[in-house]
Amino acid sequence: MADDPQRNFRSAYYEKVGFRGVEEKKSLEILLKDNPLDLEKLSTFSQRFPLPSMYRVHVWKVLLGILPPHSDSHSLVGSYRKEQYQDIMEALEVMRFIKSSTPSTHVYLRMFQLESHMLPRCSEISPPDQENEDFLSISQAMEEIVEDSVDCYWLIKSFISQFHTKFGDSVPHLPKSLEHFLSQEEPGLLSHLKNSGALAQLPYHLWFRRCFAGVLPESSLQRVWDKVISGSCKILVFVALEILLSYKIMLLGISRPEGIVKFLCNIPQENTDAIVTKAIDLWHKYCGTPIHAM
Amino acid sequence: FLEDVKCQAAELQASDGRYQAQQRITQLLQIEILQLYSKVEMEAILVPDGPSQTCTNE
Amino acid sequence: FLEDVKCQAAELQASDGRYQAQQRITQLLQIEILQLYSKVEMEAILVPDGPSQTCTNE
Repeated sequence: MADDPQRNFRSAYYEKVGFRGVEEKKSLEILLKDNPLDLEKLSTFSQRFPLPSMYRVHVWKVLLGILPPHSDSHSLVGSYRKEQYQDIMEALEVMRFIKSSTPSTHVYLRMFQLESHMLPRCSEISPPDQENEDFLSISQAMEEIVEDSVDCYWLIKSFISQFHTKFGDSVPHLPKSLEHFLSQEEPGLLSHLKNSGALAQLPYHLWFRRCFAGVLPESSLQRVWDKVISGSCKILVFVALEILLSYKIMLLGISRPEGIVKFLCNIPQENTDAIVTKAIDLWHKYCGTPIHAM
Repeated sequence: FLEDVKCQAAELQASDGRYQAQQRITQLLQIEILQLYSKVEMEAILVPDGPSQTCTNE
Repeated sequence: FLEDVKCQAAELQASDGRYQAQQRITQLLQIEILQLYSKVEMEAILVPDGPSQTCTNE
């Protein structure tokens, strides 16, 4: 490993001439050869750069603690994780909470409920509440990113748990933060949202509780989740901000708050990659390029 | 050695997680069994001559 | 540190043992549940209008 932790990161020069992808992949490969893995460096890397898709699941698993920093333990710990998954699944089948036709997202929900002591008794089964809907939505998105079902369940569970633990206190403040940055970037749009009464009704839930699951297609979403998993929930504010900025003209043309909300809940799926790229740039602009994970 | 200790600590934690899930499963299975027994017994009352003697494992 | 390593290795083994034991319990309980379910269902056929809809937990 290089003495200077920053040495492996692309220089401003490379950034300008566009060597990005290759340089980044090499830097990450060097980081992944460390044993034990340096979690702080891995976090910093994913805060700064998009993770190459071939390493994404592995890095997420390490950052979320599904795999320990010691590579020597990966196969043993991985086998424990798999057994735990299979045990829970089997028990749920025997107790008839799930059957072969149950959609996998619902299977994951029941598994999560079993583990967190929230599995309803059979007489109390009711339609999924808001929290369950959030879980299902995140599961659905994770399933599109992660192929292996054991990995998928562990990532959903750890992502949600980490998000609550780390950011539970910050989430209620994110709408205010969005308002603040919108006033900096586009005060006219902010006034319009305020005057029309839409500001209070924006789909904060989809943005800040579901982390854009179901809003952005997974190719864009995974780049946002790279940042969330490596330690920033602030990125969510900038993605929301960039959505507002990107559809400014459209939004200014809608006067009824319900119309605005309806549009934002179903944004066009075409240029979401560009939105995420701009959101990350804005986030770096306001919060600085992270040296350490935020 | 310090690294070995840390390494094993992570393995121990994962192993414990697996045990705790199994423990939780056992609890739920026991509750389920109790419920099923009471169901079987209730039916045994309704169909006294049916084949529904509950199995008490005794 | 050497002692720590040894100590943790023993703990890991213990954790594993606990897990295996719990797993055997789970297996037995699961068999019991499957038997109870089939009993309940058989009775449900005998008493079609009774209170014996099997609980599917869904």
